[in-house]
Amino acid sequence: MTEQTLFFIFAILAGGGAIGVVILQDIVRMAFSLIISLGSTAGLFFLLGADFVAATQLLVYVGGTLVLLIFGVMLTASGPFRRIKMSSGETLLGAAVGLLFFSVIAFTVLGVNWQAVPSHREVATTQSDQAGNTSRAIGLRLVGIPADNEIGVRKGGGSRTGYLLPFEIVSVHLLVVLIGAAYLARAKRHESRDATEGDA
Amino acid sequence: MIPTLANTAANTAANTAANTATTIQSTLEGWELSEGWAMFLAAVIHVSLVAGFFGLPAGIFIWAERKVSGRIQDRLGPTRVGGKFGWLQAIADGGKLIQKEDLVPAAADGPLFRVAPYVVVVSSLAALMFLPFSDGWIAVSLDIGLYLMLAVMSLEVIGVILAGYSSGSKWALFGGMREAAQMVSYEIPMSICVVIPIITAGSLNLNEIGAMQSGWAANWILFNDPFTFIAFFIYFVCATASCKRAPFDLAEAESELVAGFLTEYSGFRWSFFFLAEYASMFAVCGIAVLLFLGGWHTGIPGLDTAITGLRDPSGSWVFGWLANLLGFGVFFGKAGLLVCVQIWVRWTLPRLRIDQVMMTCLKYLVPISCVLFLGAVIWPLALSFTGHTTWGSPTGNRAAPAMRLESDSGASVPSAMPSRPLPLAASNSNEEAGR
Amino acid sequence: MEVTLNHYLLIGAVMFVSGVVCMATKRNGIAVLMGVELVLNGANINFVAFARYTNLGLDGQIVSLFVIVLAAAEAAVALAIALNFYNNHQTIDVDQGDRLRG
Amino acid sequence: MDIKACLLITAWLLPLVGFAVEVFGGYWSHHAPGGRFKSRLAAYLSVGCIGGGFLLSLAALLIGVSDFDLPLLGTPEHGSDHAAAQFAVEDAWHPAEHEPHGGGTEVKYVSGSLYELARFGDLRIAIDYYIDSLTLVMFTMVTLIATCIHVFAIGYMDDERTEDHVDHQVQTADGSHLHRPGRYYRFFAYLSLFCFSMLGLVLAGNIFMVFIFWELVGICSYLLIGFYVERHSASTAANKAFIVNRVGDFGFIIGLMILITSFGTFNFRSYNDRADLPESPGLFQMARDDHGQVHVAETHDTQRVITFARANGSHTSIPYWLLVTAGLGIFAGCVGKSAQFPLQTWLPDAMEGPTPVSALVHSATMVAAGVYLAGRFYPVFLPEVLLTIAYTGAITLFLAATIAVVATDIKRVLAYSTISQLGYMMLAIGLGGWIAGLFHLITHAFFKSLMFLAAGSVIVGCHHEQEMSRMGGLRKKMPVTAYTMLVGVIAICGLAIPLHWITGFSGGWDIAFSGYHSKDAIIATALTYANLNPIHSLLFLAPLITAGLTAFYMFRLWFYTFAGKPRDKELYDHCHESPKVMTTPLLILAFFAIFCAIGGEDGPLFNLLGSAETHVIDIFGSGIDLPTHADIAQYHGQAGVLALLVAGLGALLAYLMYCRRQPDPALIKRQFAATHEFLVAKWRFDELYDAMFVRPVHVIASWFARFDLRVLDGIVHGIARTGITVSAWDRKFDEGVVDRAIDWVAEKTQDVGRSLQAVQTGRLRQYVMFIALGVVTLFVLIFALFPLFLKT
Repeated sequence: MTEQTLFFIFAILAGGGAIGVVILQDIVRMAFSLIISLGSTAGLFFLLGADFVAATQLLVYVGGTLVLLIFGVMLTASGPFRRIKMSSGETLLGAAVGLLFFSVIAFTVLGVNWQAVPSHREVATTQSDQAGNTSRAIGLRLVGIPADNEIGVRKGGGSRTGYLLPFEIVSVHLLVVLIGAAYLARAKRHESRDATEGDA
Repeated sequence: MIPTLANTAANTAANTAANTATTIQSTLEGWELSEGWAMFLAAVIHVSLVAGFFGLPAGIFIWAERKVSGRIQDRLGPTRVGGKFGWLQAIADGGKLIQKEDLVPAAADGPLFRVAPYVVVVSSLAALMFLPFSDGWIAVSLDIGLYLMLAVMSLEVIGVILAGYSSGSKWALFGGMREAAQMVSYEIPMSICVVIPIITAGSLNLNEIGAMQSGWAANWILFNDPFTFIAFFIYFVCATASCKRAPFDLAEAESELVAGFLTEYSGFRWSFFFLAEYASMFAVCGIAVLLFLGGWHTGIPGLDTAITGLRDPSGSWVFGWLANLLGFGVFFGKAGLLVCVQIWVRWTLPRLRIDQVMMTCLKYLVPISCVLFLGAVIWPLALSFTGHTTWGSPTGNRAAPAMRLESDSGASVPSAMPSRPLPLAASNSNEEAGR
Repeated sequence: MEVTLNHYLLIGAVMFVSGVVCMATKRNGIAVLMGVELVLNGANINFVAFARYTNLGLDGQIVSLFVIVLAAAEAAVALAIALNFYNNHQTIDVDQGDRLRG
Repeated sequence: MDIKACLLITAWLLPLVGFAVEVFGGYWSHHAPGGRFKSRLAAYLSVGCIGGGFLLSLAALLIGVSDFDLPLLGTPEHGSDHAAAQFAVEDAWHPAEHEPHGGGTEVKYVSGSLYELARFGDLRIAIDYYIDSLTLVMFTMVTLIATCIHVFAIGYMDDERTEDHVDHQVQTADGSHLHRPGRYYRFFAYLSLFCFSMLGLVLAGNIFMVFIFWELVGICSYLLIGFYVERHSASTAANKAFIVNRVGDFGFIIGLMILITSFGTFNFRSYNDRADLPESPGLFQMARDDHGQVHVAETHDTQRVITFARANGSHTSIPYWLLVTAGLGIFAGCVGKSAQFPLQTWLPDAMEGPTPVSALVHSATMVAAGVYLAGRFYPVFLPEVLLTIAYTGAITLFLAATIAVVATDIKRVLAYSTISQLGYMMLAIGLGGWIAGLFHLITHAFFKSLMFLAAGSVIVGCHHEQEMSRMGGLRKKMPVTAYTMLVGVIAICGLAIPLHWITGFSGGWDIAFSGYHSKDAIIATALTYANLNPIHSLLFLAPLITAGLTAFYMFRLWFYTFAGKPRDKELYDHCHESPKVMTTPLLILAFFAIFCAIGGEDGPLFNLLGSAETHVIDIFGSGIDLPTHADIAQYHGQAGVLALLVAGLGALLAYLMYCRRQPDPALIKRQFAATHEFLVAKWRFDELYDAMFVRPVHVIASWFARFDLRVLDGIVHGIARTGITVSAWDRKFDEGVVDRAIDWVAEKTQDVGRSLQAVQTGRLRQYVMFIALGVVTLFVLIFALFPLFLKT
């Protein structure tokens, strides 16, 4: 009962926020709508027992990425560019395509019999897993030690190497992005002057 | 496996973590309420308790700020309201602000302008949900409590930015932009500094970390190694900056931006921002106390033992509550001291320029915190080469409790799984076991 | 009514499609960026839902973590590009950036 | 590793270090403090290296004396034996030397390997060392003399220490003298390399290494003789020295190859300083057994063979004539290096190098190398070879002495005297007087380097005037040079006051310089040999007569230069004594020229060398009897008297002719004009070789040149022209076919691109829309239409 209630609250907020992003014309309101959507997504993650992912979603996505995004909005959306109108034909076309696309995905989702797939909830064995305390398990999974239910399920199958290499690649990638973004965004407007002050 | 008293306390606390709630909920269920209603009522109780903790410190610190600033400026500060020392000044302020007209400027983006204070207040209120005020006194106990707390606190900035942007004023806009840049930058060294005691403790659970630092004050993580010691100060600087406190209060710099993002706000909405500011001051100082300063422990083993001795399960639950209340007193005292330091700093140091603020972060704090992080990782390894596992002999238990991964088939837990994340913690517990 | 996998997948689909439509209709560069974020989040919901309701296990959560981190990186770079675009064109309207058209 | 080996290897490598530093770092000595003049650092470095080498060698020598238990002085009994031998010639003067014919003595040596370069099957190419008392003595001698010469060169080459050196002997096209940067450091680098090569040759433990350093010595002499490369005479002389040496080295290589193929090893003797290497017998041990016996056998086809045991114990054989050939080949190398007849022509021309180089080449290194090698390979030489060596030596010594009589260039006189003395050494080795030959090598090295340095001092003093006819009376101007030179002259002539002979005082030593003892030993050997083999008595007469000639021309040189009145007043006035840095080496060398052979055949030097002697027994049926030590002792006194008399006569004649002018040399010159001219023309050897070899080579070369120009060049040009023609056709094909095909493809690609460019609107949103539509379309196709097709 509680779960359903919470799910519907978060689902409506997430879906409504997403649709709000599409419908709203004011860029800052779109951003706020996006915040609602993504924040509610974090709530959905909590419901799904993925507390670490949810916290990361809040910390990185909502607290970091979206702040950055709004920051970008503030830097660029001064005056006349705050609203960029679309022609109504475009709106109609977009709506049509969107509906078409959604119907395709929905058709696929509903067309598959998911009951045939063994559920995590049915095979989950550890208490912490059930309670949604997955941080340690995720950490162990990253280094390749299976600490969750999959011991019983995927015996002998699948890789047991963990995600250390992807982890390292991502960290290097982040460094590259850091340098690259700083380079791209450095002040170039006044080429005559020394471009020293950074934007972000 | 975990024989000492302190550790048992930590264990029970962490185990029942979610479980302060479970207690209330089960109590309610004992009153023959249905499960859903019990949960709902428990949630309501929690929220109102947290709201109490949200409002109480804020009120006290607002008063404290006035008094401290008055004394620093050779004034008396409030003296009339509520007795000799102006005890009720905060309530008087609140009453005044509620009575004011709710103004929305014509140029402002109405809905966003209205919603912005709530975002700020909700995020700082929600942050307190993950803060243990005493052993086990925590609304939501999670293994990733600290992480989630930082995540929620980082949402506060969105409200500030929205407020600045939607006001339709250039002062507010500048304030909001400064806030955004400052927040995004200072989160980095702050997070790294927070990770350093986590490395030492081997847990993200704030309750566990707090419970680990029992024993003498030398056992506080602050004194664990030189890196944590420095990390505390770096963290405190970053925390001050993230609360927009002077000398980092560029977002509301009165001398430059009128009042920054607060320019167009008045009345109750304005007071919300201040409520949130003082609450988040308390929150960051609470984190500092839990991570570095021994949480609710006094730092004197005998005193702590006496307090925890009240928890004897055979005794009345009243004693348990009393123990927690005493713990809360200690915790609040430490956090309050830190808040007072922030106030003291505010009224004695001049404001920095925005470029100086950014430079302080990116050129000094980030590299220093990275070096500290590295050092904190290497420290136990270096110590293990010398044959010692800790510096000196700690009198408490800083070990993380073992992984609680009960499995139906006991054999399925791989033996390679480390029961302790750090050699420091592991041998420490052996030492404890030997006593 | 039991909350099933389908519910989560449909929410994910809503977010995904919203993102695509947002990318396809918005002329503001930053709005396009928001669309990308929506698309990624829709995918993320699917990952985590599959992790819960199928035997994907923790792998699903880990993949979604990677997605979040990479999305942050992508946002940083894309924002830098958008700012550069704004600096060069004095507008954020992506339709103005057609200098390389055939 | 043996301590001696360590010391000697260090002493050997030190000059290489000096060379490397100077070659790679010498350029920067230009910029040394002092400005106009370059630093003397290079010289000090070289002197330090070779001086250090000398100290190490000396230490090794002393250690070797105690290690090998060498007799430095004759024992008291030995001394009395010697005295007795003078009167009772029937007795042996050295009882221990009786044994070799019977029991044989073990050769005391240290041999080991330093570094293995390569291994081909059983054949091992390595840097080996072989140390016996000969090596030790040679090392000490070479390093000592080289040190003196280095020090002398500091003074002699001082005028090279400038950026603007004027060579007065070279005329440039515009008639002025040549100006060039000084080559001070280069000179010392070459000297160091020279010393390194010579020491390596002496230290070598296998013939491969000998050959390498042999050639290195050759190239160093080439570099140093041609040091004044701008002078035509110098560069020609360097070429000549090098090419003439090649002739000898050709024989050397042949000998080397025969030895390798027959014996299968490079080593002299088995290693005894390397436990980890198998102890396989070396060349010398195979060629002769422990008793010095060569085993000659007859095969069924009546071919004479020499049998020996190989490393694995199996007995094998080598044809007799082949070993003779090998010996002759190696001796050919020695002939080239030591300037023996008929390859003696390069040595006088080599005087074109700076005088210190001449001193080094003529005393301690280059020419000594040939004699040393002949001595080293003594066990391999069969009687026929030894006879060849003896005759070659005899011819050379006489020939060179006659030319020296008429030479007027001070350095050339010394050069011919060197050739002559080398002939003495070769003669001694060929006659079986191994110790006598090497004894003379050592003593000669000292007094000849002394004389060359003295001559160098004279040349510097007279401002690079070398013609004796313009000198005279220089004794007063440069006394140190004059009297040290006189010491050398007396030493080479073999003049002495034979005390015991005059007074009959037994046991006393003669008052004599080193040359007396060594030459005495050679002539005694020759006399003995002539008595044993009367058919070869020429081999005694030639050295005896030449002893007189030697005394004559050496004193002629001294009287010409230092005595009498100055012939050229201006030269005399400007003449001066050399600085201390040049006279000090003279004094040191004079000391050694006097005392190095002290005690004669009882003295330490002779004994030291004697302990390295390989005992050789004449082969039955060869028709030659090699003299034994006992035989020689029998004729020793007789030979000494003869030699001293002849030398005294020569000296007296020189005094009469060049001091008293009675008879007047000019008169004699006029009377024997034809002979004089023949001698001045050096027996017309240069003309002979020119006619025999050089001109035919030129003619044949011109034929080949014509062939090259006409035929080979024609073929090459024809190929080139064909190539050009083919290329022209190819170009037409490329332009007409290939290029047009490529152009066509490019045009079409451009057309297609132009027609497709409309699709590229540059509108981001349109692209996204396309993607979305595309996905939907694909989906519809796959899930809606595709099943329909499947059904139909």
